[in-house]
Amino acid sequence: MKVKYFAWVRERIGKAEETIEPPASVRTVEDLIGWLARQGETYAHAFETPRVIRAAIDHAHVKSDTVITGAREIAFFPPMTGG
Amino acid sequence: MKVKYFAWVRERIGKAEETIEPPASVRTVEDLIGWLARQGETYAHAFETPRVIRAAIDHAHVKSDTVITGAREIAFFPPMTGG
Amino acid sequence: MAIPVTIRIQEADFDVAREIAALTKGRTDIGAVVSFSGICRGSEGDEAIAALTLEHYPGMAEAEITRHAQTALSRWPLTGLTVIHRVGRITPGENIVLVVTASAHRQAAFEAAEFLMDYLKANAPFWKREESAGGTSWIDAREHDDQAAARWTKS
Amino acid sequence: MAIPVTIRIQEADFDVAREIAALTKGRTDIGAVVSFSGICRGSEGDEAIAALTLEHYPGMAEAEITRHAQTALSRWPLTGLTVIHRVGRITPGENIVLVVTASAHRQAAFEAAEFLMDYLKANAPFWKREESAGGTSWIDAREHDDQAAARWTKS
Repeated sequence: MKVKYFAWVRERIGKAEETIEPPASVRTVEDLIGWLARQGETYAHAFETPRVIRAAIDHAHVKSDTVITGAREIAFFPPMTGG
Repeated sequence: MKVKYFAWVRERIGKAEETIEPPASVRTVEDLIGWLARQGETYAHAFETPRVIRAAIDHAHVKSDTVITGAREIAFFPPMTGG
Repeated sequence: MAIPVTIRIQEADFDVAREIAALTKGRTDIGAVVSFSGICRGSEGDEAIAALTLEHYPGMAEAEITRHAQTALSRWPLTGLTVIHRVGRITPGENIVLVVTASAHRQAAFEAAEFLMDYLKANAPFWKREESAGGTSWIDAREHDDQAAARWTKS
Repeated sequence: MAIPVTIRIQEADFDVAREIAALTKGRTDIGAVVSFSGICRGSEGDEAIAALTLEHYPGMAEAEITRHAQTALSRWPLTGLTVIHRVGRITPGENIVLVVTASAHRQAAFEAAEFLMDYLKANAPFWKREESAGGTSWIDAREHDDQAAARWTKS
């Protein structure tokens, strides 16, 4: 599964994207955030306040309880500030 | 007192402006419309439906019960259709 | 600093880009610019229109627009506004009216532009006569425009 | 006839007049065109800003804007719309975003433009980083923008 990071999430982790293989116990977006937060200091810093992290699966916004099964690309980013 | 006419009020009366001297009994805008309507056929036609006629005194919209004393210029016209 | 207000009634066409640039050039305090262009349509309902002729009340038209511009400035934190209303004969596809509002914030710019257009439609002394196959006739005022203007009245 | 929808994400600046002309040229069914230009301000609160850098999520940004454009087309009788969002480094006074809406009627053009801007602010995956004397920092999302977007949700 491909994961992408944007804005300060990207900066804190130090990479824009990577391919991950989380264990089967990671079912939802929330589970994945928890699992990523345990992958090292930079990840812990990026995901230290999970409630401000937004997620998208295959280019569509999703909620934290969305099941990630079948996702090709998951993205994590802070609240958007475009426009 | 100078009177100006616009749009179909002007067309029906056949002139854009004129100077009038209504009698002292003509106190309000409504009175003046009634008096003008009696000044001939073209005026009667222009003012045949007084409730659709709008008026302005010295470049400001006024209601039909406004007293005309002291007015330098009174204008009569249909509802506006600008913009 | 005085807030730039431009009000023009003219036969000539206007250039939206030039008017936006006039409000924004050299400034870094503007975050939002809204422009509204009103354009002559080629039909009204089922009837084809060959042209419109716009008549206005010189003096009062400028006074009314200025008064509403001042109301807009007092109600929204604008950094500038422009209103241009054309008069004379205008054919389908041509511009009729332009409102441009500038502000630090987008909501102020949007609301002020809508307010100015609603008031222009309902209160500014302009009248449209249309030319069609059936001859020429004065366009009737729409009840809807009075309602649109009334929504800005503070209750 | 398909309604023209133009969506572009680009580093280059845009030309408001050209985009308005692209929606209106040769047509006589358009009565109202609204443009909104979002511009980089030179300060945020008390702090001077040297520049913004805009990052976006390629692919998703286009998809989100397209989705909201389709919603706007289904909700208002538009004759065309254009959304252009710049990315990269932008200095104060420069354009950031453009929305242009065209319709037979002014209210549809105004409402659709506001709707699109509110949704872009709250939902389109763009992020602004600001450069100031104190270094660079990501701009925080404003609660206000979520509320502005929420007002368009049908209850």
